[in-house]
Amino acid sequence: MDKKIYLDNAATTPTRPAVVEAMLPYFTEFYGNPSSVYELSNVCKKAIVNSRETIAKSLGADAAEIYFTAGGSEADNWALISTCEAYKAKGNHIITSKIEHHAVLHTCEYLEKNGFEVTYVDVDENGLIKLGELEAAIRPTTILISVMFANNEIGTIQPIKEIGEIAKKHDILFHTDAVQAYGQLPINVDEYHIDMLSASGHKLNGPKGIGFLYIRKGVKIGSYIHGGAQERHRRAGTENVPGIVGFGKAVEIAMETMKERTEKEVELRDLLINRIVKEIPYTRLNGHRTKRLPNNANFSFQFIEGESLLIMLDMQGICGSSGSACTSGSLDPSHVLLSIGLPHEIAHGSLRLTLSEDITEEDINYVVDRVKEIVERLRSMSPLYEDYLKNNQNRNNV
Amino acid sequence: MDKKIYLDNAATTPTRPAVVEAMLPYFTEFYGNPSSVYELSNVCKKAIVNSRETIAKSLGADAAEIYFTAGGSEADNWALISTCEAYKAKGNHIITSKIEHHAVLHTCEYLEKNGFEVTYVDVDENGLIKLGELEAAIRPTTILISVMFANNEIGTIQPIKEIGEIAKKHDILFHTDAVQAYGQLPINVDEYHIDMLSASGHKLNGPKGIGFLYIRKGVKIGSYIHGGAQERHRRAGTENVPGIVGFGKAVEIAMETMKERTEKEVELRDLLINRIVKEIPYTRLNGHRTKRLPNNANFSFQFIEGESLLIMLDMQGICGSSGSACTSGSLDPSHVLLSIGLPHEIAHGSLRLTLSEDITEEDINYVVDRVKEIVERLRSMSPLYEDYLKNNQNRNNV
Amino acid sequence: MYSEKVMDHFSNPRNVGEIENASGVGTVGNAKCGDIMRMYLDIDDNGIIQDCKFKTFGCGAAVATSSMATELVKGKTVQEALQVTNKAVMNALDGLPAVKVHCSLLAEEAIHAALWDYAEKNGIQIEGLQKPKSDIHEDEEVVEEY
Ligand SMILES: Cc1ncc(COP(=O)(O)O)c(C=O)c1O
Ligand SMILES: Cc1ncc(COP(=O)(O)O)c(C=O)c1O
Ligand code: FES
Ligand code: FES
Repeated sequence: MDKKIYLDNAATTPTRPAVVEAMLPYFTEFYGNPSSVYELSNVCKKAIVNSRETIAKSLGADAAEIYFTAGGSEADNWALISTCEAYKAKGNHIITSKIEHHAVLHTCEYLEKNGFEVTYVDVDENGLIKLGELEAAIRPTTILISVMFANNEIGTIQPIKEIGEIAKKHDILFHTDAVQAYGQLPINVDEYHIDMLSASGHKLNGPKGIGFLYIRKGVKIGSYIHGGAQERHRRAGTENVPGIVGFGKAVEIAMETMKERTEKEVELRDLLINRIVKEIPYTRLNGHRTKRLPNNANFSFQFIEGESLLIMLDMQGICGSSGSACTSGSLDPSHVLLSIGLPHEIAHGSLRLTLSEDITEEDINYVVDRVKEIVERLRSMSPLYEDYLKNNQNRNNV
Repeated sequence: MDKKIYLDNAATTPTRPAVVEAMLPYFTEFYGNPSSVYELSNVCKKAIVNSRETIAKSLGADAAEIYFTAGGSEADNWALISTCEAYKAKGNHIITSKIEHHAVLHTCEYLEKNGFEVTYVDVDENGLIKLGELEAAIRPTTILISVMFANNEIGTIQPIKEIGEIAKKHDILFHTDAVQAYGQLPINVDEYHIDMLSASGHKLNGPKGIGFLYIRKGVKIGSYIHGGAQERHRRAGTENVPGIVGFGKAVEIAMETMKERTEKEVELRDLLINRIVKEIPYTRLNGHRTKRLPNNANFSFQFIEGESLLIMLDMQGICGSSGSACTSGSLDPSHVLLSIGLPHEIAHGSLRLTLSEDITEEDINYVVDRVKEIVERLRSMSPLYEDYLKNNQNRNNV
Repeated sequence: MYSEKVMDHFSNPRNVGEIENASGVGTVGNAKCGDIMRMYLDIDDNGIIQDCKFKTFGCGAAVATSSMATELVKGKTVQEALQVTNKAVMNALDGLPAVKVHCSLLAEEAIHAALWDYAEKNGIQIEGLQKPKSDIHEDEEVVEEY
């Protein structure tokens, strides 16, 4: 199979050649430990400063508010756990949504085991958080609201500004997991009243193993990784200089190209959505029709199971993902799909396709044609479809 | 300045070209998320399995006992904090040494703030832990002993086997920070009774931002980074595939070359030590004379201050480091040098030179000559030296 | 992730479909991941399985084990078919990833369910066959990968 259409950019992205190029000298030539005194390290120090500034600028933040981490998960853990530790004198309650990434949800579960209380606010059938429920959940002991900027599975974009305003009104810290949104949507931490924000390099064509947490000046959280004095004493560990440089470069390019890139993606995404929903019966689009990430499409096909669908797509050179229990390792279907109200067996037949700027109209048409064939084939093998047809026939015969 | 003699390999090392080579395809070609279903990800999955096996083999461990982290600091934090959490029903006491890396010491301080008790065992004038004191510190509530394999500043190698035996005898978990030792000394986790071991890629010519924690089967610690199901549910976050691949390659080479490389380093290290101690007056070697890392030399030059020394060395193309307060960011001289009994003003004038296989005898002789000149020059500028000479003269005149 | 044999049976599943007026039909579900398998048997007067077809709603492993199971029971006697365990199916497929072992139970149970249906329809008892559960779940150990 020579054709390869990579439609799993929400899982991870290829690192841009220009990013790798930017990183390379920092492996073998400018390898110094940035904490050292000699000249060799100054180059590294400066490179880190540059990346930090590029990133800060992209968010309307100050360079001193960006702290590099090993990825989005660490940033989420840090924001939640260290906030709880730092503000526990004020209260022990945090609010989040039911459709957060596991890096937030499992951290919340950990916090619950350690004496904190968590309210998981519902979302509607499009995956939008219920703002009224969110505000009603606020208690005098609430110290943190954490709601993701955009969802990794169904792509729904949350009303971040409104959430930020609620948080501000009640004087509660607001963290957002922007791992999916960063690089796809314009974000301004002041405009949205964001106090902390997580991001990850490999989701925007940067390297894996690098991320950051934005921490607004004045937020008094401690370290999560204790040790050396790196990152203004807030995150220990020898700096991943090539990773930081690559992340900076990726952000620079992502910001420059955002408008053009996402406009093209939206167009092709809509072609994909329209064709699939129209041409394949018993299919639904998951997530909000318009308030969704430019590159995200997520469907449920009744009567079939996602893993089988993925493998068959792979045989046709198409890479996608699914919220099916069979692909999750945990044997539960996606909590996100269940939260927007899908029954188990429909959540099973879900397919997420996430585009990149490299995808063409031809690719999309090829993909739709293949999906159609495969869904048909899998339905012809499905006992659920058989039952459905029989029941329907009976009904028609009555 | 064209000459460059890099003698700060304990701070970090250049990434080997062969390591970069091994990593490259995983940025742009095999970029898939290892958790995905399609074929593209299988390559990544397999690459991770390979690295894990290489590393496991190097320690006499099982592949399932190796968990990748973002570096040595994260591994240390994980080992200490999660052990305390998991075993707190058994007790709240841990034992460590006074000369651990900050990744251990500051984590211990964090634990002390959270209800745990820590005994910091003394070391002797060579930096060797006092085994009697260690065993005497054991209480019924002791759940963990954490002692570094070899010290990052003075290079002293601890009696790890003996410590492991003490831990085993008392049924206490034993963690060792082997960030400096790994790749320089043969380590077998069974022989040394090690239950957990931390290591970091960039100390052995691997990439920065990757490390691992060895966790013996049966040690029931939870995650430190909560979230996705990566690393057998124990360490969340999309795997840093290029980092893991590079680390594996670096370990492979380090193990193959260990004997030859370290024999050469020991020889040149000893030349360095012998010449410096003999040719520069008022100088002492810090750390044990023989029980020390093959590549480590650490001196104190009376009457001078380390940062000045480092800058002057840098002007001659020599990269080294110091335990001087002026280079530490914290304005305290190295806790390690104080722990082996150096007075503040002598700790100030310390110089650590850590070799690599690329260093030649010519380099060493060049370095010694430059150090001699610079120490002389700085002493001629030092009021302490002036006082000393005057006092001595007075004494001689009496 | 899957062996070549699994991929072969997944991409070209044998004996997919229905049998009209089958001698026995069994449908089982796996409570663990919500998947469903249906097996049709055509059994002649001598108790020999002449034909076998399946439909499956499940992962790659579930499809491949169904396909392999139909191959294995075809031409066998009812008694012999009882020996087609999930382990036998897995072996015939050159193994399954640890997280997919439970899928192979669907195949075994579906055969049993179809045989039970056949026995009930014909008022006979098959030695060694127990009434199948409609939901499969077993206390399998979480086998560690890597
Ligand atoms: C002994 C020791 N432990 C831990 C660390 C921390 O490792 P890293 O900087 O890779 O997090 C280092 C080096 O900085 C070290 O020398
Ligand atoms: C919304 C969201 N949050 C957090 C993460 C975790 O990021 P990482 O895997 O880089 O740690 C991801 C991706 O995996 C994500 O999509
Ligand atoms: S049938 Fe669901 S995991 Fe195999
Ligand atoms: S004299 Fe300047 S930091 Fe010590």
